[in-house]
Amino acid sequence: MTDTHVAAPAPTAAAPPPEEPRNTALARAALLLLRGRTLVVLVVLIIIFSSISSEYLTQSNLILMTKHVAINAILAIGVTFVILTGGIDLSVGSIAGLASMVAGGLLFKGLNFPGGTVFFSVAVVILIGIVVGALVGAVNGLLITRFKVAPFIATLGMLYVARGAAQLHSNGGTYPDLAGTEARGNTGFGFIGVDSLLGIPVAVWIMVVVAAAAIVVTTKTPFGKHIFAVGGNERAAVLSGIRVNRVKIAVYVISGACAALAGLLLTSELGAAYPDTATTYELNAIAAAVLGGTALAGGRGTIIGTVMGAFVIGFLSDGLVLVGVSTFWQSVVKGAVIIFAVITEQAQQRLQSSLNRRTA
Amino acid sequence: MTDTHVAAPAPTAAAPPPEEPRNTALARAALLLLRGRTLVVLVVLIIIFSSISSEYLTQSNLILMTKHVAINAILAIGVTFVILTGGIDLSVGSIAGLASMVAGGLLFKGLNFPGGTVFFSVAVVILIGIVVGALVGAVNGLLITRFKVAPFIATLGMLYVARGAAQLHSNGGTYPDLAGTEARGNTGFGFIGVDSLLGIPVAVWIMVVVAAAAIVVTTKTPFGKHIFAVGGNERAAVLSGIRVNRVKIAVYVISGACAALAGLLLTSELGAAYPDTATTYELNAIAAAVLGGTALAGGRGTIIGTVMGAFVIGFLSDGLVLVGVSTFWQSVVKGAVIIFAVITEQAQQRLQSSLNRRTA
Amino acid sequence: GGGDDEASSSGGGESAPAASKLVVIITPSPDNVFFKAEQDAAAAQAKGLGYETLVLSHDDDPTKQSQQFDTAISRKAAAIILDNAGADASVTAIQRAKDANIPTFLIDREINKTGVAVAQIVSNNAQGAGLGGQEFAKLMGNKGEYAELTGKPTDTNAGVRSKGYHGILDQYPDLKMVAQQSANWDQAEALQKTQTILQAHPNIKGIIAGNDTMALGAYAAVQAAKKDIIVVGFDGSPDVVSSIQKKAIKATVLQPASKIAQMAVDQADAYIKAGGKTDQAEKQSIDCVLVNADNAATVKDFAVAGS
Amino acid sequence: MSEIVEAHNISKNYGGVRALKDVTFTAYRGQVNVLVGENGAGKSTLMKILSGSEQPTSGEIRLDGEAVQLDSPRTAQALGIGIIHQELSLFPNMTIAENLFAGRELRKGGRFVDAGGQRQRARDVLKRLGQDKLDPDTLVGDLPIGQQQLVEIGRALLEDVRVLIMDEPTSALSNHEVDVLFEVMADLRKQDVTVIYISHKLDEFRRIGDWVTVFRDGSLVAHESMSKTDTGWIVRQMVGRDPDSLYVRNSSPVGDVLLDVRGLSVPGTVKVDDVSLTVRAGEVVGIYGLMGAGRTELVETLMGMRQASSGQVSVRGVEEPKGTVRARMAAGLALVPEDRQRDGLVQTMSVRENILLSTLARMTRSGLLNAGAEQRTAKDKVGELAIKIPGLGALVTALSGGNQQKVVLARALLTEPVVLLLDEPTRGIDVGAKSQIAGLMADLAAQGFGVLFISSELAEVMAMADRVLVMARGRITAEFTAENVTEEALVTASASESVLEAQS
Ligand SMILES: Nc1ncnc2c1ncn2[C@@H]1O[C@H](COP(=O)(O)OP(=O)(O)OP(=O)(O)O)[C@@H](O)[C@H]1O
Ligand SMILES: Nc1ncnc2c1ncn2[C@@H]1O[C@H](COP(=O)(O)OP(=O)(O)OP(=O)(O)O)[C@@H](O)[C@H]1O
Ligand SMILES: [Mg+2]
Ligand SMILES: [Mg+2]
Repeated sequence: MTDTHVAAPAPTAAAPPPEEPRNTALARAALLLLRGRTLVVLVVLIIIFSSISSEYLTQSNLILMTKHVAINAILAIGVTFVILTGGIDLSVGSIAGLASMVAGGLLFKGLNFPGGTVFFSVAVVILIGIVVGALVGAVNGLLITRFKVAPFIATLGMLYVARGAAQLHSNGGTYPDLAGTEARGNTGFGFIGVDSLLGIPVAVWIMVVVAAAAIVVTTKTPFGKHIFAVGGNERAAVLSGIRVNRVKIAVYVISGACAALAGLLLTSELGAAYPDTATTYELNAIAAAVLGGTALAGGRGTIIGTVMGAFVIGFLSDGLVLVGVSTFWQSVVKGAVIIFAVITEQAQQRLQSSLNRRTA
Repeated sequence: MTDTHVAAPAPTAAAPPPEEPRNTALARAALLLLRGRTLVVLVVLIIIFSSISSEYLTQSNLILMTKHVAINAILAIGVTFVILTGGIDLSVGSIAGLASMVAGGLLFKGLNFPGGTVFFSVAVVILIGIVVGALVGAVNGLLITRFKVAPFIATLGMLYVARGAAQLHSNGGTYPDLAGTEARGNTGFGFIGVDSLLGIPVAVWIMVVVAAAAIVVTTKTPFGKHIFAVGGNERAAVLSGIRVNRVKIAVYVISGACAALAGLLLTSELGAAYPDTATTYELNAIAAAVLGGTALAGGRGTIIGTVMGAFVIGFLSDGLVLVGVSTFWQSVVKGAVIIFAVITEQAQQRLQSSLNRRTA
Repeated sequence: GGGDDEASSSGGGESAPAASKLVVIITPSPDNVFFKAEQDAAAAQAKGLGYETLVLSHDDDPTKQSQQFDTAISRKAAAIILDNAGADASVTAIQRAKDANIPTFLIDREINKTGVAVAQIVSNNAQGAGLGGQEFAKLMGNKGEYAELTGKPTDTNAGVRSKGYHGILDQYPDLKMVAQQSANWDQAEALQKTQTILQAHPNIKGIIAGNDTMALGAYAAVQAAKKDIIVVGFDGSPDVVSSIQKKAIKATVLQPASKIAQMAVDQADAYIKAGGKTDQAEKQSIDCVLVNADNAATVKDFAVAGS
Repeated sequence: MSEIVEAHNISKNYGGVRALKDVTFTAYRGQVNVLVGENGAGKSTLMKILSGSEQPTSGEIRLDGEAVQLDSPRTAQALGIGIIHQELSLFPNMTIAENLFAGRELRKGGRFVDAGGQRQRARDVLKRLGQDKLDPDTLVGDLPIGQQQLVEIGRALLEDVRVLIMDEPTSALSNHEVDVLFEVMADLRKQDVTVIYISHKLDEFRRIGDWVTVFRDGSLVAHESMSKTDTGWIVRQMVGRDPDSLYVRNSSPVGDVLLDVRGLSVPGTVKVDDVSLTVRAGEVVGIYGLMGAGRTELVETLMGMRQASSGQVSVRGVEEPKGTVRARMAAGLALVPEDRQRDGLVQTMSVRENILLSTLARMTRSGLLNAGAEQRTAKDKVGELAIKIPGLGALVTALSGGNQQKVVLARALLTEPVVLLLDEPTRGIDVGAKSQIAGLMADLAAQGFGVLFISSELAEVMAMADRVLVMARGRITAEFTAENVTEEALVTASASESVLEAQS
């Protein structure tokens, strides 16, 4: 970002004098505040709730709330990939439900085929669950790239189809006991959703790993840049030799896999798989991404922002429960916070681009 | 701003020679088929279902299904206005619920104020319900125009806020009996949702009137043209002196009012108002609009297409119930039909624009 | 004198939780009157006994319920009164509470495991459905076509009730179920599905619904079709009771919601005061009562006078 | 000669950018007032202020001697000031007639749009612009860019304007269309309409301008009656120095055939029909033609953005059969597109990211991007092409048009092509930048690249190309060398419908 500009050979082509206006420092501070607006909202929430309830800011409650955040954060990270390319994924809740049922079925009754039943180890079951999510994502991607269905509609259709499939998987029933047996070699499913490592729930570790991987992919790899390019200007991406369709399919696969992982965490935590798992969770995931500054038009956003957005939503919901606000008010407050937190977006962008120019 | 242009009275005003290439006729036929693809899907559905059940194609069932369609069609018409400007409205289901509760409350327990209770006539109650919807729509519009909140987020927030408000209105309860009494002068709420005129349900007449009005507004008035202009190129619309913000606010108001009307029809039909009225109906409404050829990017779509889309969804859902398909399969089939019906969109557009060029 | 007992029990406290006075009440959404009645009765009873209350609703989402349990645990509740979100999907959450020394008292719906909750006080859905089925068969004259509206397929009670109905109805060869659809406990959906079912099967004489909201929706459809069709529901909600009085809906099965909720709170109180012991059986089943034109006038707040 | 519009001491800041510095500008009634200046000199900014779509930071505007407040496009319109914007502001989803009347629809019965009336008037206007054959019901999105520009002009003609601002109205027009437009302008002048006209085409505006005003770097540096000036004077004022030769001609020796196209055809509305051509190392080949001739389609097909129905493309003697963008890129082709906003730049990304977009895979170390290599590579290219930027991390949209063009060029060059395809590389950029681009093309040729560029300007194509191909209706209709090319021959060949055997 520095001194790379080149004076034009013309003698009069004076370089624009980089005189920094007086009020830049102030603007910079304001920008920092706004860019971290999700953080600001989060801090405000924490202050409010902890002043109402002394339980809110205890270590155990913070860990607990973070665990609750983990599931939405993982969903939202996947969705962020999609939104960065300018798409949308409404099917993540249903994919989570489907993956949950597939894994639950494998643990509970195994894989039946003529002649017998196989039980897979927990690791394999989790892998299969994630692959199922990735495959559904791939179907989304194909519908969108090959058949040119608008992402909103393709994934809306998939919302119904995957949910229906989840229900059909058990004919509407629940797989009640996923503890597994030693004999079948499939115990230990509780690890990802129930257990802790070093005092932190495994689900939180998983969120951290997923977020770290997503940050690296989006910011440090060519694929990541391609995602931003596709979202920023698809035609320019094509002309730059980027395989736009592949990038798009890949982001829906990532989103599907993340959704499946979130579904499995939920299922592990509950110890049971039921077909309605994660119904309407797509809205919270998208809300987290947008709260975190991801532009629905594509090309702009960060994983860390999304995670912050998930924290805002989770800490808000849990706080409202903790202090005993009625369900109905919870709904109202949640909607209002979502809107309010985004109102500042525009302000941030204006400031941002004016600063960009100034430092020019 | 009218007759000011400088006509060039060139005497050679020859009409453009409409020479039509050989294969245009064929292409035209294909286009007609594709443009009417919603119609084709509808006809196919009707053929399939009526071959399974002889009850499907009876006059009374057609009337009934059309009545069921009416509610979604009215919601979808409102949403179409929004989508044409390039926006989206996720709050219509909640607005329908809120209007339903407001009207239900007024009919059931009247308006309480210190010193007494007033009961309004049914017409006034309906008007108030619609005004409430329009006001919520106006708030959406203001959030989007003044506070620059993305439509997806503003209306997602409103989805929660309005639903919470509906629940708070009765503290979660149902207003069970909306028949009114002579003494209070508020009987007759059943008219819009239950009664028929000339053998056709009043709700269907209302849908016809709303659709006709919407067609006239979108195709014949300056406001309608402005809607398409805003959706087609917002910056150009600003430069053309179109009051873009006003147009946007107006479409959300229309959408809110339509949603409220749909909620009132549902409530009238049920004879009871409960806060969960029309939950998730927004998805069906958006699906109807897109099925009918409205582009989510804005600027392209027709009311008649939207109504056709609502017919497809309604006739499909009712058909599946009529022939006794299980709930789970209903979900799968619905999703698949939505995706499938939209797949052809791309083909249509290519053909369309190539034809336009030819005849240009 | 409860305060003294409380102090002594926590003073001697081996297994009893800390001196918390918080009872957490978790139910499905109160926008169904039935659950509202439950919530209100439990909260009033607990307050009467000197407890603080935290009333939550899980909206039939086990995940949300699980998170609410976490909250109850981190707030060190004295007891949890729960109308659960899923017979299987609720078990781990209740176990977690137990591990944290917080007793859970189930109301209205059972879970598929014993030894986790302290009590499972439920209305006997199977028995109630039997009553409803019998009344429906009687009203139908033991013959004719009927349709069934079932609840949310993923909800256990939907299955139990449907089974209970059929345990009776299937004994009559002339009673013929011509359509069965889920209306997801929802009133509007019940209305539209009933209308469509009536199209397919115009000779239907009766509709039996898995709960009262669906019965109300079905009745609205019947009314609109200007037909004379027997509608029977389940719950005993005030709206249906008053409809029965108007000779519209024919019968419903009243679950003593308020009574169950009060019992649960009383037992929780006793358990806490006894330092973590109970003399009640875990599974307690409270019979449902049939409500029809004969006794509708005596029903108030999910209770029949004199029963 | 009376002043009609006076802008007094106008300054305009965009954040830290001072687009206009204390400019005092006058336009005379019933005259054609020409504005020239380098890219980013502030011409469009002043016009936006005069037409009410931007507000000055300070200064005053007078109309007929009276101070006016132009707070919106509507206000300006009401005062009789109309504008044709530099960037097309049309509605691709609406018909020509609807576009012409957007925002000021003709009404019928007070409430309804008078569609018939609009159509009739639209036909009149189109006829006036020499487009009798265009159906007013055609969707604007289906028109080629030149005709879109005519629609944009048509919009302004419909108004009862006293002052008509035209910001580069001819950038996409063919010579014939420019002639028609100038007739219209002459007409307007007779009706005492004041025209403010911005253009980069020196030869063109000299034909019709009465006054010329030169902008440089946000300031007004000269204002003179056209008759008292000559091209040299104008260029001197613009760039602040004496013009050397404007265009640098390539004079490098010609080597092997690098690009060999045989019988290439592309079906579609604008066809490419059996096109064969070659480009050699060290050669600059121009393609001249009118709009809609199919030149863009040709280069897009070469680049793999469109599917050819038949024909072969060989690069360095090797046929490339796959026809995808990546395959053609790997073979050694690179395209700098015509519409850089639409096809060239990723507006949400920085200068560095835009430069490196095609070659990110080379900047990695064990799969991860190497920031050092990125910085170095981008910096080198910026230096090489003398791109004026505030910083590599700045958003690419913060650059002026010419520099944005160079960013796209930098990206293309990084793919290590052997043949560069440049589609209208000089459209909409100032003389200084133009001569730089010409110099660049010559340099590239000297380094052994093959260069194939498209141009719609006779003077330019004649000055810069070693060989000129002419396209009409999807075919190559003529080929000239630099020595035997004449304006007449080019115009004739570009208007021809059949292939002329005009090989020379
Ligand atoms: N909306 C804007 N925000 C920030 N800077 C702007 C904006 N519009 C123009 N500028 C800057 O103002 C300066 C003048 O731009 P302007 O468009 O007036 O130039 P111009 O003379 O019309 O150039 P061209 O010949 O390329 O059209 C440029 O440096 C440009 O980057
Ligand atoms: N007569 C026409 N009718 C419809 N569309 C056209 C017509 N002419 C061109 N187009 C479209 O306009 C775009 C511009 O490319 P065009 O074919 O005009 O190429 P060109 O010869 O490079 O001309 P120029 O670049 O000068 O506009 C293309 O995408 C093409 O599809
Ligand atoms: Mg300009
Ligand atoms: Mg071109």
